[in-house]
Order: sequence, then structure tokens, then C-alpha cells
Amino acid sequence: GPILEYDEPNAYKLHMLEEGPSNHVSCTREEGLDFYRKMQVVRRMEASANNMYKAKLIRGFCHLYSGQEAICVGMKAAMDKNDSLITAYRAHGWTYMMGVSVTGVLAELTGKKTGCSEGRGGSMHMYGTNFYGGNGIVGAQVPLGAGVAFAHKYRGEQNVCVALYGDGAANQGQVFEAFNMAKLWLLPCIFVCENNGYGMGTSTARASANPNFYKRCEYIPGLWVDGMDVLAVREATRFARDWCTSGKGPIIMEMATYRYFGHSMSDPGTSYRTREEVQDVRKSRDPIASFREKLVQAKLVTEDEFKGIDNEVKKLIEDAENHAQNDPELPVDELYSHVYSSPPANFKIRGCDNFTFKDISK
Amino acid sequence: GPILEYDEPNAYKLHMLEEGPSNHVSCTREEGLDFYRKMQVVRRMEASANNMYKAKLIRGFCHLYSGQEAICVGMKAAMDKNDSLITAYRAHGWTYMMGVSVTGVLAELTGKKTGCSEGRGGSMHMYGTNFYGGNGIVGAQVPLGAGVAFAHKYRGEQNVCVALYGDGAANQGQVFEAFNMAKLWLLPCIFVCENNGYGMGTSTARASANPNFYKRCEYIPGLWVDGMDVLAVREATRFARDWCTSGKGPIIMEMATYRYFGHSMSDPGTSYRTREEVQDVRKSRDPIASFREKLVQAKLVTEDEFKGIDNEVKKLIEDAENHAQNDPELPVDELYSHVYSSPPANFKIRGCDNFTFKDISK
Amino acid sequence: KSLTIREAITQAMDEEISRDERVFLIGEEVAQYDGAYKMSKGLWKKHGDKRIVDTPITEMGFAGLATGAAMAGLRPICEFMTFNFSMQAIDHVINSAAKAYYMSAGKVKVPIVFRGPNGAAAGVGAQHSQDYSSWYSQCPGLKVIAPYSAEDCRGLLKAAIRDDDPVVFLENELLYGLHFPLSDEASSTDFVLPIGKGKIEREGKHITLVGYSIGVKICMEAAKELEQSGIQCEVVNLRSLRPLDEDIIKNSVKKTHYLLTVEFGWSQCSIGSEVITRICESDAFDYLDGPPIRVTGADVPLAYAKTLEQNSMPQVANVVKSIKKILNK
Amino acid sequence: KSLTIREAITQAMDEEISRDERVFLIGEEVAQYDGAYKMSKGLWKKHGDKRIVDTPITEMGFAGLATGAAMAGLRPICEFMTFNFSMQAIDHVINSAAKAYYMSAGKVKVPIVFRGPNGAAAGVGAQHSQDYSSWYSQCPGLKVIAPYSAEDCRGLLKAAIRDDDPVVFLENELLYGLHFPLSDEASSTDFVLPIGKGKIEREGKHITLVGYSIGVKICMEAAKELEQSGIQCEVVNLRSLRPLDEDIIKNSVKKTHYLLTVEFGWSQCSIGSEVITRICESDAFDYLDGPPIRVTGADVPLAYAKTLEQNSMPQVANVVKSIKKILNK
Ligand SMILES: Cc1ncc(C[n+]2csc(CCOP(=O)(O)OP(=O)(O)O)c2C)c(N)n1
Ligand SMILES: Cc1ncc(C[n+]2csc(CCOP(=O)(O)OP(=O)(O)O)c2C)c(N)n1
Ligand SMILES: [Mg+2]
Ligand SMILES: [Mg+2]
Repeated sequence: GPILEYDEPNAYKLHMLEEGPSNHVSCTREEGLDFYRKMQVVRRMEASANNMYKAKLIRGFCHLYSGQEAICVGMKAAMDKNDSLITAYRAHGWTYMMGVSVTGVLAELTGKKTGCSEGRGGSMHMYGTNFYGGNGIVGAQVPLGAGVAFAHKYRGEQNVCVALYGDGAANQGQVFEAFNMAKLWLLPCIFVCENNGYGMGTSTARASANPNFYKRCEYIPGLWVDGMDVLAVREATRFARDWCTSGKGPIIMEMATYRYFGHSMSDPGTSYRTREEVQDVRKSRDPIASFREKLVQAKLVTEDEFKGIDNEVKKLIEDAENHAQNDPELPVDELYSHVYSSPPANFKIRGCDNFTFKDISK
Repeated sequence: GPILEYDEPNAYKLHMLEEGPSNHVSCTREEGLDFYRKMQVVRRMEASANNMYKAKLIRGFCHLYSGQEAICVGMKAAMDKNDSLITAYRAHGWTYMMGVSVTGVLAELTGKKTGCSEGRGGSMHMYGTNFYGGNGIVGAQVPLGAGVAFAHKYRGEQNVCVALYGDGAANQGQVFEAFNMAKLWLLPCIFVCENNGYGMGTSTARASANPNFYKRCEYIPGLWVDGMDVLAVREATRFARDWCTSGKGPIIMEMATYRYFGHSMSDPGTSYRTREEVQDVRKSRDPIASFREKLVQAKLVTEDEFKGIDNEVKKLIEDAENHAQNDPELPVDELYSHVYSSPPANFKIRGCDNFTFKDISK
Repeated sequence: KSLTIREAITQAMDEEISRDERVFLIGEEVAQYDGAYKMSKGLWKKHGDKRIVDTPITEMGFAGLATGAAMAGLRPICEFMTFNFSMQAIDHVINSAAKAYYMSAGKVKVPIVFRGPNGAAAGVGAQHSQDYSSWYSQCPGLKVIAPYSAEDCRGLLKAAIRDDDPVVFLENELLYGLHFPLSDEASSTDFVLPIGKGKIEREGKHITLVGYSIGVKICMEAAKELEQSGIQCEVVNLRSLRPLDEDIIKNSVKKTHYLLTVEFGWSQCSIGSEVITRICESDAFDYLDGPPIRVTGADVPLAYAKTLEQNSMPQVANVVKSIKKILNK
Repeated sequence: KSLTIREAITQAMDEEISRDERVFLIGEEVAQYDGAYKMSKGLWKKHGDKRIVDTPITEMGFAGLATGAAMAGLRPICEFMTFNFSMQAIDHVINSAAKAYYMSAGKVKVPIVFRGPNGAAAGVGAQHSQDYSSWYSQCPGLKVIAPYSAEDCRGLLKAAIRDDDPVVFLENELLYGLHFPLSDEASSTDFVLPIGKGKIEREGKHITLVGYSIGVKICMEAAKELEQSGIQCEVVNLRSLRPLDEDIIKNSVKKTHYLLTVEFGWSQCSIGSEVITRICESDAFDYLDGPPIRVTGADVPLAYAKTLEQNSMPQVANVVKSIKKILNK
């Protein structure tokens, strides 16, 4: 069939690697449509979260992934279904890509029973098959991810764990501790720094003495990737995955990307960067628009076809939004369940006063 | 006056430095005698600690510095009296060099009132002027030291803080966190890794994916130093100090050294290395014997003069040992003092039962 | 005159930074961003880079660095964006800061304040909602403060910054925006409150309610509600958790003969457990006419969903119900 | 048959590692060095690199790694050389391990055991002597065990390793070398004890002494000493700190009418505070004929010097004195 293909001479930079991923990237029409569709789902899902937050249907923190869609879609396309993944609190896009439905995500954000964590977790704590969350503690997911990779290796599986973290998180000491063990023990772990330029209100230059995150470890090879190009992301991930599964140990990827919204919903996101900067990225580097254009220019997909997908996606999101808004919360009594997986005999959990106890023993 | 001078072509290795310390090192007769004497004091002091431990006069942990003497003596010789220093639990040698008497050290080890921490601290917790300890938590002293350097800079002082840590400690995440802040803020901090080959029973190769500790940070210059040569240590420290005080920010030094005894007194120190390895170092690299030999060969000092010093040192140690053994412990009641520097009014500290309270308000 | 908690804390820092050259604020987003919760609004503009220091996201590192700076004679205010992240740095709070003065026989002073919001905010999930009051209050060498009102915040934060010992200052995000009246006296730049003293927030004779931080708010609301049923509650605002003002509780219990504690943290080994045990161990035990009991957070990680969350945290109803039960009303 | 605590723990690990392919031991010096306190003696020789894993000195990193491995289906035993160093990793114990099952609505199980010596050893100074019992026991999602005897260690460590929830297993270095008798039943490789159940170590009718870990030893010695004065102490060995076996304490107090707790940790917000408060809140309160009180570590960082150290830790004399005071003897 017809394919989209092009050379991306600036898609990668290498650290301690003799050879990198191919600069020639390509995809079939079907893949192209699929990637486009998925990126759109993530984009629209976040737009819906944004709206529901403003309508006070979502509480607390809510970190949107908008702008970074090419990473989750491109990486997932190169992953095996038994590969594992763990990320930080900016988890909605990844949750969807790891197999949770849009309803699972949005209903979690509105705290409903149909949310993927039954409303117990919220924005930062979503999980799925081979997907270990969502983590609210900046950096903590990195050693956890190394541990998941350890388990793959322990069981002799040909699988990798992808552990993602932000440019802000990259300075946490435990990241370096994880690097060290991963290298010593040759763990099949892909460490991925999603560099969106800011950790909250702090630019990489103010937070990191070395803001070249793919070169942050002097003994683990690193790969800088244009994180706005879904095909480059897929190509690079294939390369990284091969690296790990061939027994060479860990590898670091830095995904150059951008976040369109503020850090969380309470951050207007304009005090530490200009509106122009955001507009500029939207115009010149947007992962969805640029991919769409490429597909159109290559005459693989027509504008009408895209509109069709967009409408489909819109419906999907609307349906999920409906659930998120109208599904019930868990009954109050459920606040006592899932504290323990194997509760001791006759174990009663204390509520807020000395007259409220819930027997949870099986 | 006459001087000892020689070229040490292999004394240093450089990382991210265009120029290093001079390979030509020298000292006057007086300096030579002084360095020898101090190294001997530390060596003999540790021998005494070893004996008293075996005689059960010292309890708990006791980490001897024997083998590493050239570092504390050489570095101190290049430091300004207002420079600061912090180290780990292998602190006896440094405590002495930072101005605490041998009695202050040995009596601390035996838990006596005349110990530099009145017997409250023990082996790992000794302090002095501009000397912030002794620290029992592997790696914790490194950000603390960066903080002391921060204070120097804050007050506009032309001083540095020396923060020492072991090869085992070098993997702790907080070390990297300190590196990052020190570089971002150009703190006058000399980070010194005393690489004695082992963290407890683990060789550097098993603990560190990159055992070249002077090259552990990709944005801070590093300097490997023959830590068994007191003059090279001094020369290198001068260089590092100049680097920091000239506003260039932090620098890392790796001191190649060796520990003769086990990790602590309960470790025979022979299960993870051979007796031959230890003997080899003692024979070929001992910092005191080799320095003595150089001074003799240069005809700066005679064997008789050395014997004179040795006897003096022996007396000094014996006297201190006497104190350490015969001085009183603090009265029991003192266990309640120095919990707070400014105790609140009417504050009573609870003892081990509900009938024992001590009023400590001033 | 009225003031929000946020304003009280910002003011207290501003005044102390102006007063003493050695005082500086350090933490994540405290400078250019004005604080994640805007607790340092305007301070960077006013005092500049030297005194208001943005850090990378490295709690262990910057808490250690701040502690080292304190050892070397500065007086840092170290902000944890929330105390949940203080777990990453807790070794420095305890082993480096709290124990140094003792281990060094008084040679090393550590005049530092660790502050930030503690406990649950609204809808932030289990990892961001823990109350560390009892952990920190357990440790000798530390002073631990958990203010309730604007007066508490001003008087105790200023006292903490001037104190020569390490102080843990536990704020509450849910209180930040609330307005409290402030006396002229408490508005003075010289105003400080003594660390280690509680305050009777409301007098009453039928039962003693002991709370701290947002727990006091619940106590006050419950007291108000019960007034209508003729039950007069005495409300003790602990203010300091270490040292704990045992006398103020004892005296109140001797008067009321009943004791109830209120806090948002988990029940086990809580401040409530300590308060009740101290009363048992004291001569006030004999004055008790009924069992002393606790109202606390439910013994579960905090859920995100609103109804679950609300029911996992003490509400006025829990207090009212408990009081009626013990008083047999 | 008699066994040291060290042997009991090594055996328990050995048996469970042999029994279940997913179980492995990870920590500093646990493999080639046989453990800093020789708790894993012979295990590396027997089971090899895959099952017994030496780590770099990076507590936060390896505790996180072990937790991740548990999430992915393995069953790590994560040794802290001492629990003092668990402070560096405590965020993973609490936020990563304890809360995951709840936050994920049961999707993520974390079957991990964190173990190692807790509390003071002999002459190791303030930073190496803290008792973390109350901190960990406060946190829902964790199970917390503090064994006393060889039987406790075998039965509860094996149960902990088989448990699907994260367990904190607090040993005591001062007990490691002590010998305890062991029944045939307890020697079986199938022997496990239920988590959450205490044990009456000694029956008595005049007062209930509640202890855990080395505190039980002090209780037993005090009980023996008081026997001569005709005072019969009932000694409750808590075994589990979370869940806490409230029933066993209540039943004992209802029989004896007096309660004393013994522990080596600091008093504030301690296990003793919790035990006493639980009794106050229960129907056993009405059975108390005197104030329940605590014997604890002194409220100071632990000093190195021997006499100071000894007097900062509970001794039999503190217990005897306290009992005589409450019983008016
Ligand atoms: C240990 C810890 N410290 C601080 C925070 C507060 N915090 C949450 S997100 C964040 C910024 C992280 O930035 P980055 O890693 O770049 O990720 P991004 O938000 O850009 O995706 C901070 C400081 C936290 N959650 N955990
Ligand atoms: C955080 C922490 N983890 C573990 C220990 C136990 N411990 C004490 S010293 C040591 C080895 C450190 O080795 P290294 O840094 O090379 O210093 P050296 O003993 O060689 O001087 C270990 C593991 C500790 N004290 N603190
Ligand atoms: Mg970022
Ligand atoms: Mg070493």
C-alpha cells in the first residue's frame, strides 16, 4: 500500500551511541490514520478535562498532556504488548494509550465509580495492564520503573519497562540511583525524559546545570528525539527497545516537547513564559497538525477523511464525558475497601470517630 | 632553607579541566616535619583507638582512618583557617586536623566528658571550629557541606567548604542533587571523594557503574589525585581552592587511597579483599613511609629526627589515652541537656518513666 | 482588622527577612513564581535572588543544603511545597537538624524553620494528603508548631524564625484563604508568641475539646452547634505540638471532666493518642468522668472522590455525635 | 530446641526463598558479605546472585526498585541495614508501597517485606538508634510487625513474605544473638503465625504489661522480679503493631485492672500512647482501677556514652518502680 516516508535529519542527537535510529521514517496509511486518531483522542480528552475542571466537575490537581501527544502514541506503537510502563502525574494520555478507555480516564477525573481507579485515585493515580501509574511524587516512578524492568529480567522475559519523567524530575537524586543500578545490572529499562521546557514555573536552565537530558548520565547511552514527530518517536523507541532487549542494559531518551497548558489547572502558565512562546510552538511544532499536514501532502489521507475521524473522536469524547458527568460515585462505605489486599481476620477499620468501624475481613 | 621537591607525573588526572595542579611539588623542611608529625599522630591515634576498642573501652562503631592520613594532612595544609569542612563517619583524622586535641578524639571514643562531644556523639559525631562533623548517614554530609559553602558565599567570604564522602557514598542521589545546586549557584564547594576501594564489603566496581569518581559529574570539573602523596594532595587542594574562590563554582576531587583496617571494628576486612592486597598497599603506597623515605633521601631529615618525632607522638598519644581511659563520664543527669539550645519556659523533659522529669528551662 | 492565613504567613516571613540579614527563604517555586500556593507573594520582587531562592525539585538536596547553611550561621526558612515531599528530606530534618545540637554537645546550632502545608487539601489524592504532625512531634530536638489562626501564624512563625532550634511549622492549605481577626498588638512587627503554649480558643465547662490546625476549626464549629443544646465546650488550640502544653489541657480537663481530641491525621499514634495518654498519666486522670476519645481521619489512604474524601476526614458531625455519646445526651 | 533470633530470621528467609521462585532478598551487603549483621549468612552461597542481591548504598533507589519489582509480581524482601536508613526511602514505603493498592482500586498489589534492625543497638549514637515503630504503624496500607522471640520471627517473617500486602518487619539488633526455645510445630517449614494477633507471654492477674520487640524482654524480667513481691504481671507481646490486637489487651486489662506499656522508642505519639488510648476508648476503660502509664525511651536523642545511653533506655527498674507506684505497693 501507499506509505508516508521522509527524512528527518534533525530528529535525533546521540550520546555514547555509535549509531542511532534511522533518519528515514515512514508509516502506512493505516498506521497514519491510527496515530492521528489516537493523538486526537488524547488532545480532545484533555480539552474535555479542561472544560470539566473549569465547570468544577474535576477537583484538585489536573495536569494536561496537550502538546505531548506524539510521545505516548509514537512510543506505544513501538512497544510490545507485554512491555511495561510507568509515568508521573501527567498521566492521562499514557493511561489511554495503555488501554484504559476515555471513560476510564474522564470518569476518574470526576471521581466516579467507572473511573479506572473507581475515583479513588484522581488525575495522578491511574493504572492499567502493565501500566504502573501515574505517580504524584516527582521522580519516584523512576526507581519503581527500574524495578519493573528488574522483574522482566528476573523472569527472563524479552520485555522492557519504559519509565518516564519530566525535565524537572530529572534532577531528583533517586533518578541517578536508578541509573546506577540499571547499568550495573543491565536492566531492560528505557528512561524517558519528557522535556517540555518547564518544571512548574521553572525553566530547565534554572533547574538543571546540564539541561541536555539525554547526556545526563556518563555511562548510559542517550538519545535526543524530536518529541513532536510521532514517526521519529516510534523509530527512536524501536531503536531503544532493541538496545535493551539485546541485553545491553538501559538507555535514556530525551523527548523534546512542550506543554500547551499551565502546569496544573490552577496555573495560568503565563508568568514564566510568554503567550507568544506557546503560540509559536502551536503554530510551528504541533505534533498533530504537522503530522496531519504530512499525510495530506503525501496524498495518503484527504481532509475529508480527517474530518470524519475528528467527528468520530468528538463523539467518543462526548460519550465518555457523559459517563464522567452522570455515572455515580462509589458508595461511601467503599472508602474502607482496598486498604488491604489480604485483611487479617476480624479486622475492623476505624472511621473518623470511635463509633464508626467497618469490618473488612474476608 | 632546604626543600624537598620532585615531579609527580602521575599524581593527577583531569576532567573538564584544561590545566591541572603543578606536577612539580615541594615542601620546606619545616613543612615536611610538620606533615610527617601530623600523619603519625593520626596513625597512632587510630592504633590507640584500635587497642582500646579491643579492650572494650570503645563501643559501637569505630571507623579507622589508617591509610588515608595524607588526605587530611595534605588538604588541611592548603586550607585557609576560615575554610569549613564536613565529612562522614570516618572522622577521627579530620577531627584532629580541624583543631580538636587527640584527647578530644580518644576521650570521645571512650565516651568521656573530655571528649570533644562530651561523649554524646561517639566515633561518628565529632565537631570543631568550622568543622561540621562527622555524620553517620552515608551521603548526608554532602548537601550539608554545599549549604555551608552557600553560607560562605551568602556572606561574601573568600572561603570554601570541603565536603568529603566515600566511594560508596558517591552513589547516593543526594550527592547529585548537591552537585546540581552547587553548579547552578556557583557555590565554593570542594567535593572530595575519598576512594579507598570499598564501601563496607563492596568494591567500587560492584557499586558504581562509573568508578571514576572525578568524572561522575558531566558539568563539574574533576581532579583525580594520588591520595597517598601528601604533597600532591596539598598541591591539588590549592588548585581546587583557587578554582572555587575565583568564582568558578564547585570542583570535584577524587583521592585515590586505601583503608588498612576493616570497615568498622567488627569487620575483619578480609572477606572481600585479600591480605596480600592490604600488605601490598602498606608496602608500596603507604603515605607516611613513602613521605618519610623521600625526606630522608633528600637529606632533609635524618632517621634520628624521625625517631624523635615518633617518640614525641607516642607520648602525646599515651597522655591522651590516659585521659580517655581515666576521665569521668558526664553525670547521668546531663543526658537531658543540649536537647534544645533555647528551651521553652517551664519545659520538662521526660525520662524513661512517668516519675522521671528534668526541668531544663533556663 | 482581618487577615487571611496566607497574608499572615507572608507578612511574618517578610518582616523577619527584613529584620535579620541572615534569614532567607528557600524552596521550590518560592521566588519567581511567588510560591506554589502564593505564600511568598511579592517577596522575591522585594528582596531579590539572594534572600528568596528557587531550588530544583530535589527536596533531600535543598533541605540538606538549608540545614548546612543553618549550621554555618544563616537562618533559613525552608519551604516544602507540601509536607508530603518532606518525606524525601526527612532524614535531614531529623538526623541532620534535630539531633545535631545534642550530638555536638551544643557546638552545632541549627536555627532553621521547615514550613509548608501539611495534611489534606481538596481532591489531591492519597499521596498529597498526609498529616505528619505526630511523626515530627515525636522527635526530641525539634520544635513543632501547628497554627490555626492568623494570630497563631504571625506570632509563631516569627518566633520560629527567631528561635535557635530547628522548628517544623505545619500549615494547612484549606485554611490559607480564611480570614481571621487580628488585634493591634498582634499586628506589631515585634509580636511573637511563645512556642510551647496552647490557647483556650473558647471557654466552656462541660467538655474539653483539644485540636490543632484545622482541627480547631471543627472544634469551634461543633462547640457553636452544641451551645444550642446547652453543652458548653471548652476548646483548646494546641498551637505547639512539641513541646505540648500539657498544663493547659490538664487544667481544662480538671474543670470539665471530659476530653475529646480532634485532628485530621490518622488515629494510630496520633496527637490525640498522646493528649489522652498524657491526661491518663497525670493527676487529671482522676477527674475524668468518662472515657477520653478521639475524632481523627479515617484509617485509610485518602481517596480522591469527593464523597469518599469528605467521609474520610473529620466533620463537625463526628465531633457532635462523639460528644453526645460521652456526655450521654 | 533453641534458636537465636538471627538463626530464626535467616531460616525463615531461606525457607521462603526456596519455596517461592518469586521471593528474593535485596539490600546493602546482603549477598557476598552475608549481611552487615550476618542476617543472610549462607544465603548467597546457596541461592546465588539472582535471589540474593547486593545493592549500592542508595536506599531510596533500591527500596523504590524493590517496590516496583513487587508491583510487577515479584516478592522482594528488602533489607534496610538498619531502619534508620529507611528514612531515606520512607517515601517509597509509604507513598509507593502502602498506598498503591488503595489508589489503584486493587489493581496494583505490592507484596514486599521491608525488614532490618530497628531502634537502638549498643553505643551507636543518636543517628543510628531511632525506633520507627510508631511512624510506620500509623500508616494504613502497611502491616507492621515487631517480633520478640524466635517463634515470632519465624512465624511472622514467613507470614509476612507470603502476605500480599506490604509489611514492615522491625527487628532489634540487641536481640539478634539471644537464644529462645522453639517448639517442633514452630520448626516446621509450614509454620506461620497470623499477622495482627498478639500473644500472652506470661499470665498474671495484678497488672497488664504491654510490650513489643525488646520491650517484651524488659516486661518479662520485671514480671519475674515482681513475682517475689507477690505481684503477678500479665505480659502481652503485641507482635503486630498494625493491625494492633486490641482484644488481647482489652481482655487482659479487664482481668487485671491495671495497664503499663513498655517500649524503647520516644514517648510522644508512641505505641504506648496508642495502646493506652485504645483502652480508654474501649469498654475496658471502666475496668481501670488506676491510671494507665508508659515506660519509654527518654525524650532525648540517644547519647553514645554508656551510662547516658543506659539511662535513656527503659530498664527493668523503670518498670518495677512504675508498677509499684500505680499499684501503691
Ligand atoms: C517530590 C515532589 N516534589 C515536588 C512536587 C510538586 N510538583 C509537582 S509537579 C512539579 C513539577 C515537575 O516538573 P517536570 O518534572 O518537568 O514535569 P512536567 O510537569 O513538566 O510534566 C512539582 C514541583 C511533587 N509532586 N513531588
Ligand atoms: C544512608 C546510610 N546507608 C547505609 C549506612 C551503613 N553504612 C555505613 S558506612 C557504609 C559504607 C560506606 O562506604 P564509603 O562511602 O566508601 O566510605 P568508607 O567507609 O570507605 O570510608 C555503609 C553502607 C549508613 N550509615 N547510612
Ligand atoms: Mg517539565
Ligand atoms: Mg570507601
